[in-house]
Amino acid sequence: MKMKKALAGALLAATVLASGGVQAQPDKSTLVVGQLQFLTNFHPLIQVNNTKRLVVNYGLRPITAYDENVVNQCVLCDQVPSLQNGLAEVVDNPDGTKGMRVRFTLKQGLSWGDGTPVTTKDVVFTHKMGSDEKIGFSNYNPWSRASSVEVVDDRTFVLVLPEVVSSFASWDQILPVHLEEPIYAANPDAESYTKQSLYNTKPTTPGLWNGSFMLTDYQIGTRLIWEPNPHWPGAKPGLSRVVLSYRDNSSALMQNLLSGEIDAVPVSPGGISFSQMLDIQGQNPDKFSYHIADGTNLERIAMNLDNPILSDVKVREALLLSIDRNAITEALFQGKQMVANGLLSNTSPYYNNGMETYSYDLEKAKALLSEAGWTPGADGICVNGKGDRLTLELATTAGNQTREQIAQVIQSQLSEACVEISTKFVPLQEYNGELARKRQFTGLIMSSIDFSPSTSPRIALGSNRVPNSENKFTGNNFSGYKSEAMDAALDKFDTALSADETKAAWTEIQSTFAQDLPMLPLYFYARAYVSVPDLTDFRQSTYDPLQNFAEEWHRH
Amino acid sequence: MSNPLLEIDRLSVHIPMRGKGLLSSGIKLRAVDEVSLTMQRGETLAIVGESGSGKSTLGYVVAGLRQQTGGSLKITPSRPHQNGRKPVQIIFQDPFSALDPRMTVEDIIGEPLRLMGQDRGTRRGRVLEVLEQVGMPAEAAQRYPHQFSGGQRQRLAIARALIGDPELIVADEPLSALDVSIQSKILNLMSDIKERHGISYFFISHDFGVVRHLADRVAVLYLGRLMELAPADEIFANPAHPYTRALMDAVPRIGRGRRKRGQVLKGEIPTPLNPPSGCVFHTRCPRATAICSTERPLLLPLVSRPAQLAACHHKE
Amino acid sequence: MLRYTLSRLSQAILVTFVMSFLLFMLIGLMPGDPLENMLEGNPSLTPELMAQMRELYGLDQSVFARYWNWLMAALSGDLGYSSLYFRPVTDVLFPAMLQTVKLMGLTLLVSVPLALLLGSLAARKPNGLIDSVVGVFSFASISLPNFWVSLLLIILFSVKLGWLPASGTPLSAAPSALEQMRHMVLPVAVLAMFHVGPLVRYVRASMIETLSADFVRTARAKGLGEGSVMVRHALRNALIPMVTVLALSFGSLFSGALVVETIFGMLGMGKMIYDAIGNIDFNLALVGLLLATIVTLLANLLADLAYALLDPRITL
Amino acid sequence: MTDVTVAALPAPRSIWSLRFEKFRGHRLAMYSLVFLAVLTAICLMAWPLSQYLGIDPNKTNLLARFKAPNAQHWLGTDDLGRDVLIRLMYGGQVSIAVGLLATFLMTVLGVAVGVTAGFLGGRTDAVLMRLTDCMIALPLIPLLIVLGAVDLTKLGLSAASAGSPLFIFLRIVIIIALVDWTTMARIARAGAIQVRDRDYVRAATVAGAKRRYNVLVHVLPNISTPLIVAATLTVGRVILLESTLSFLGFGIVPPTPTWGNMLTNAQQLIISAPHLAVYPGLLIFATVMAVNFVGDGVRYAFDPRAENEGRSH
Repeated sequence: MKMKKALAGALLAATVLASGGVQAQPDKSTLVVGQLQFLTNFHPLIQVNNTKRLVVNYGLRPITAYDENVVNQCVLCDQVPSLQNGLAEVVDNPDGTKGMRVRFTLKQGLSWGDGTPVTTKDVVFTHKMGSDEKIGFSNYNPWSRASSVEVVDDRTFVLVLPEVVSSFASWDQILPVHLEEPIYAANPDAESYTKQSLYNTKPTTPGLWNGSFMLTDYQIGTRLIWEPNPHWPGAKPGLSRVVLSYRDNSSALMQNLLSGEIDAVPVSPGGISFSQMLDIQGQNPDKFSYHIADGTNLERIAMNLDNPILSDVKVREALLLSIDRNAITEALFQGKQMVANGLLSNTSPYYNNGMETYSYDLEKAKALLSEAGWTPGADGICVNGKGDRLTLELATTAGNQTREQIAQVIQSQLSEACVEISTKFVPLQEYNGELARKRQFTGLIMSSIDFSPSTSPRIALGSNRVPNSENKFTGNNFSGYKSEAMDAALDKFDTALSADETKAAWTEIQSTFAQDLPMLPLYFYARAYVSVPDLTDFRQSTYDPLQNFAEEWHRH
Repeated sequence: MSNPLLEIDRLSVHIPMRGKGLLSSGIKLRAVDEVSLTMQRGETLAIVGESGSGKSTLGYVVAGLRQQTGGSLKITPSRPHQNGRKPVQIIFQDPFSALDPRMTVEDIIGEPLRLMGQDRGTRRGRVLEVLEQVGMPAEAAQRYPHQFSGGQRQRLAIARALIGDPELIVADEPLSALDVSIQSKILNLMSDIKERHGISYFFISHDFGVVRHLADRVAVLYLGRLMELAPADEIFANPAHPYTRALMDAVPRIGRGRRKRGQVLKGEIPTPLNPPSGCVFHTRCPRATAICSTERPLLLPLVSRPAQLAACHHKE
Repeated sequence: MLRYTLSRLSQAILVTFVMSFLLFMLIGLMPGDPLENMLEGNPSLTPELMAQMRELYGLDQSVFARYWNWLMAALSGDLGYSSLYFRPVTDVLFPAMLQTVKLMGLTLLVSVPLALLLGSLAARKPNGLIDSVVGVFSFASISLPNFWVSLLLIILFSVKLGWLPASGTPLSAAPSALEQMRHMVLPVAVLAMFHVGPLVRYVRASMIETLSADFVRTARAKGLGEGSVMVRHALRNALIPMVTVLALSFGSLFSGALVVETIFGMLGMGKMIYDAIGNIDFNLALVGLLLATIVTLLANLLADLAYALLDPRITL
Repeated sequence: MTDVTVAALPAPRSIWSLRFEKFRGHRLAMYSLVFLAVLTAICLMAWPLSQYLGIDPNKTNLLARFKAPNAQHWLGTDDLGRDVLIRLMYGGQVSIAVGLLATFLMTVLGVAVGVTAGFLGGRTDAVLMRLTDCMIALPLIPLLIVLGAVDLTKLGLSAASAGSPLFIFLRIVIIIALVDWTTMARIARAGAIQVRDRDYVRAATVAGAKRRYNVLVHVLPNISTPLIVAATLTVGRVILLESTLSFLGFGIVPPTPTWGNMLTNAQQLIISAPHLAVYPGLLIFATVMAVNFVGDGVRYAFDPRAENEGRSH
């Protein structure tokens, strides 16, 4: 008898627990966003990566940002400076070179979360820290481009640039002088400043945030909670709470999305993979909204050009010809992420239609290899006259299933062209540090690089951007590519102030790239986001994080 | 006869007791305390005593299984023992633990020869030979120990002791685990072997009945000390030490029915960790006087029978 | 008892130090360089500055010197900084510990009564039908890959049926008790399923033993009902040493918790260690592992003490 | 002189045949043994079968992803168009090989430690047993993860050999053996202590046997029974540990298939191909369960209490 009662009780409890899920009404004022990779540190301008950009912009806005039409827009300022509107001008420096002066006015009523107004003092402070080499900001649009800030009044300032740069109108977030200055003064180096910054010691301090939301609660490794900033002068946020819920891997995110635990999830980086999104879309076309836009983030393979095998351009061409990139994107992404022919996608206004492209051609690849002295040996792997085997290591980040899949496909496809590939999946930290930045890879490494409208392709192609101790291991020219023609084209690009000049420079850069193939371009990541269908006014931009418009989001 | 086969001079085995933890507690267990003995070739010496008297420990020292902590022990074989041949072998009480259950009888018995480095072929003939000597059929060679009874196993153990052609066999209560009917058979076998091979037995027992059949001389141990040492005939006729007498009265004998009523030992044997002062037996001795608790008696011959030695202040 | 406790405690402390050194060495063998991981992404770091920092943090010293420095700092309460979460290690550690305690506690609440129930049912008729079913069940329990079971349960209950959340952590800042429970159902179910197998076997064996004991027969003879005999006598007797078994299962329970926490995305100790190792967070990995070791050692110590305390046959 | 008749002796019969007979009586164990034998045979067929079907287990084919079972791909294909069956078979080879090899290694290690401790006794015993207790106290999986993360190039190994599939395989075998030898050590020690004081060892010592001889000739064969039982049960645990480790990404890495890392992959595909999560897990479960049943059968067969052989004095 007792048994039966206990059993009945257990059943009842189970029913209650289970029905809790079925009956729970979705809370329309809250948006739960699933994310991968909890922030290593909360400081918005130190150790910045794509994942951090997806988060920080809810609460801290850049001065300017690109909108969904790739047009630079003011976020904190009144008007975007340009040569046409006179807010930016080219001036002569005392030493005879050319420089620039760029004038900004902060929006009326901008305020930190604690009610302190955002003023030019904050700009001056941020510029000071951003130019301090010991602090080491790593934001996308470096403050070090400006040599000084001239304060006009509380809201207006002029940035003085010692060189003419095309990215003069793009500037990132500013920091609250009233909170961070005393900490900066007491901790003048990166190590201790980052540890002591309020962004890390007490990130829920309202005065740290000037966006439409501010961080009100967090649990390490688990979640961040953003709630409206009462002092935000813009539109009142449509959601009363955004919860960023962190999961370990993309399949956990997918499970949580399907079980209704989370309402939205970004698609790689920082979320589920593109192919997982396609899986969900295939099975639940109506259950979610799928926001997809072209992106500028390029997946590519850098090659160590110091390796004698890879220093031969014929081998590099053969490698690219033997990878069936069309088949890869068709199979894994239903063709919705574009094959890359170079640094820019075919839809970019700056795309060079005249350059050489390399579509899959195994026969041509084999011919090129034999021209380069590589002929198939007994086991099908090529050897050269000296008896060396054509074997290369392909390293990429561990835990990213799409990358691991593609690496295995490339391994398999290159073996058809007599190239032996060994794959290696390393933790992200090790990949970024030792492998890429220290150039400790011997063959190929696969990762992505983003060319924003304001970023110069020099970071990946300039001969002075090969990471070494001289440039303090900055730069993303991991291949070690050095070309005078490319350097000249890059110089033109960096000083171009009109769209025509920029386009001409881009054309030259793309042609040279296609001839030299310092990297193997694979495909462009699309910008994608999966959300519950009732999320509206959701703007998706090509380059800058969509959180810049988070106050516009509503659920109905 | 020139010199004795075995000479034991003031031999002691003191075992330090381990305390809790890793430190020694400083207390010593006196298992054997200053025992002196000699054994002639061909002689069978019986060591008698209650359990805990140290007789097995003494036997282990003679067999080389244990190191003495004091005194000396000397074995003088009559033949030179080369190629690792050992002059001493041993037989144990428990025939089940004495034979490795994983080995065939041939391997068990041949083990001493194997240890001398003889190959299997050479060993086989010798194994069959000793099997026959102990009254076991040749077919036994290929069997495993669990297929034999206790008495049969004891025969196999004897065979193993014999095969290396020893001069002295330490027999540690070889009969006490066997049924009475089997005991006499093994006893006959042992005395038979003794006669045929001229082997000496260092025969450890608590049973005077058994001892009487086999022993030439008898040594009585109590708490690690030698109480009496005498030719078998004399000791059975006239035990000089009260302990010897008590033992004889307490033990049932083969074929003699029930034990004789009379002097029976009182109380338990004291702990060898803390033996009584003076004569160690005084706590249980019916004849004990004041001197017994203070002065240790020496092992001295009786006046009337010089071959009979006893350590007692009040010898009979 | 006190002496025994102190001796065991001092041993445990010694072991902890030895383990801390071994783990320190092991963690040092993980890929990468602690300093570079800490400063990764700081573009303004010159080699000179790196060398300075290296000296400042003593990374140029021998492993022993570094261990000593670490140990001194740790003993004074400075457990270092987590490079993964950019917080002092302790800030990350305590919430994680709480999470794991919760998970393991709930698991015990499920697995112990279940084991008692199943074990008793099986013990009522050894080799009967229920016993066979329970036997197969306990075999399945120790044979099931817990990560696979987690996956299947998620596919069924979260993805297909949508009854239960696929994660172990509620989203809101102040979740209701019901919400918390709902999130714990699947993780606890998996962990309990994995933990209960060995327990059932233990309960069954010990129940069979006590049921055949004299006092139980007496109780039956007195006419007590079967249920009453089971609960009052047999079960209670089986319960006492169960404490030991539970404490000894701590290590494997913790291992299971690591897998479950990882799959259900709960930031407990196990997942924290897993993340720390995967992301080369030297300090966090070291402290997490050491803490897990210490707690397991303590559990074992308590098991020994409880056993000694509860079992009258062991005297201290 | 001969007073024992040959006829009185039972026919010579090895203890093994008796045990096998008992083992056969344990039905679950018998079925499990057959299952394992068939499974091993099938896994070993991977190469010939792939030749016959014209399949390369690591060759990706993006045009044939998630194919349903067909004449060429009997269990269909996975997310990269690789044959699921062949990969499962290769994965089985890895799992079984790791299970057997690691068990063998840890038996050697455990016996070395246990017999040394048990036979020498005293302080050596105390130290070794403390060490064993420490190892038992450690939570296995976290420790295995650390060992799996160790960068072998820091130990002076070349990057190329540290990354080779054979080395990764051996590394798993070694680290599992390194952390899980304690059960064996305890059993070996208990056995060694028992055998050490047996009279047959004493008799051998009197006949001139040295320690080495006694360990090899007397101790090892006599402690083999509990060791065989424990080893059988260990194989199951090792297979489970390996798959857990590979699942967590610290074990054997792709493209070498194992049941564990195939599940990692399947975890990502539970929407598009939930069946891919079923096969490897089911195989791990069935294999480990079968091994455990066999272990139970061996235990039963070897249990002296269940032995009919009477001992009469």
